[in-house]
Amino acid sequence: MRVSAEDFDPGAELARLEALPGGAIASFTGLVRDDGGLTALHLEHYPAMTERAIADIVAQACARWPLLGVTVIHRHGTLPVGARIVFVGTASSHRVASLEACAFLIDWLKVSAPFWKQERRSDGTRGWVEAAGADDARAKAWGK
Amino acid sequence: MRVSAEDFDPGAELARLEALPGGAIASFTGLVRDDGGLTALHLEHYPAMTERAIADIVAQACARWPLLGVTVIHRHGTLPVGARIVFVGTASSHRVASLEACAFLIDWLKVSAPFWKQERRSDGTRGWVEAAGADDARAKAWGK
Amino acid sequence: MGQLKILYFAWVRERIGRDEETLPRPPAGATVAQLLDQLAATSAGHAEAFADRARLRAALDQSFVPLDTPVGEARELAIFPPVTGG
Amino acid sequence: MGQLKILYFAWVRERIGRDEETLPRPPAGATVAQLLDQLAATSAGHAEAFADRARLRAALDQSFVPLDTPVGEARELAIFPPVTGG
Repeated sequence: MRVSAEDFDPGAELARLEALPGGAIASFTGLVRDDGGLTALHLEHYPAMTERAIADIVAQACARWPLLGVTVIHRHGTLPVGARIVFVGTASSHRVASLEACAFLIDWLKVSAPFWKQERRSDGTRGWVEAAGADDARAKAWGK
Repeated sequence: MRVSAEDFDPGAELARLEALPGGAIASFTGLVRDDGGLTALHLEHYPAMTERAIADIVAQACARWPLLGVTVIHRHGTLPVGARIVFVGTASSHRVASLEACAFLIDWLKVSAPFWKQERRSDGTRGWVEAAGADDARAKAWGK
Repeated sequence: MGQLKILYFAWVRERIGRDEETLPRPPAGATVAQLLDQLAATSAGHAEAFADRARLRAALDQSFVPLDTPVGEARELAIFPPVTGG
Repeated sequence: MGQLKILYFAWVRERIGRDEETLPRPPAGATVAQLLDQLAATSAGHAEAFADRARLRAALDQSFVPLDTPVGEARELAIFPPVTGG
């Protein structure tokens, strides 16, 4: 688990998970998407809470699925269009466990990791991204 | 989409999907798992049908989710413990679409791609892997 | 008329001892299951491979079909166990 | 007694014009919402930031809490909009 301004290498992260004995690796990578006019996202976070929140989410996933390895990387700072923001990787002996845990982790990161995205647009404007109700609903669908 | 005896590089496959404008990349990699005594899996397939079956599964996924890119790689031949067998990668503008399509594709590959696994064990025995009813049930749960 | 190529995979192939054979196309209306009955009489290997139909799957011209499907104009029939790829 | 550190993030921080401030710990039983009422009286920025409580979230000692939670013995309170990471 890492929270960092630095970029990361998804291939190297997958290789680390593949080296575990599980045999089933799922991953999700989120990048800054060009929605027309966006130049960068600035990610602010609450450092003292972030590590705790992510460790808590990972512990929930490990309690729920038989995981052999979990990698969560979340960047902060100013990230241009096309930059990687977040990576979740899971390793298990069971295909379904790795897939479900990966989806669970990214859904929960969306609603319970203390990050806030600000859009920086080519016309010079800045605006905080509003939380999507759909993310909340999807995270709640996992139950507790 | 590739069916090949050759190994592949999941990092390079992810990089190709990241270069698309979507921003949400999901992947699944399946490896030969050491279950104690296994030395290799031998994968037999029905070449004339494999390409058609995988193209059909990919078309179904593209009809169902707004995907910008899909990569499916399935190896055949004799693969030692730890070797990669299968890779599914999906790129979309939507996190949920990439995650769901990735899970759908690997679930359907399990039940509708014409591959058969034979276990080769350290005591010299060989045995064909029996299909798991759970895989059928999971693929059916996606509906048609 | 014409020919029907039959392919076998995995333990079906092993029990029969060959990976393909060619037959004259069966009469109109004949199903895959009826063809299996006919083939089961040709050798002990065929009989053993086709003994438990619940463990067999079929494809006509590279598409999965139930065993009670008529062979019709198909040129290629494949008989195999449930798939275990992925 | 003791002190309570208050942290602000995203547009809450921008409207208030600072990222943290320190207050004496409020009386026993006082809730986060009551503390926000008190802070809203201290500046126009606070008043604007706290005007729509439905758009605010809070954490006490780095754990999310509803706004009607008593501050209790917590040492750090954070006020921010709903998170948008991932």
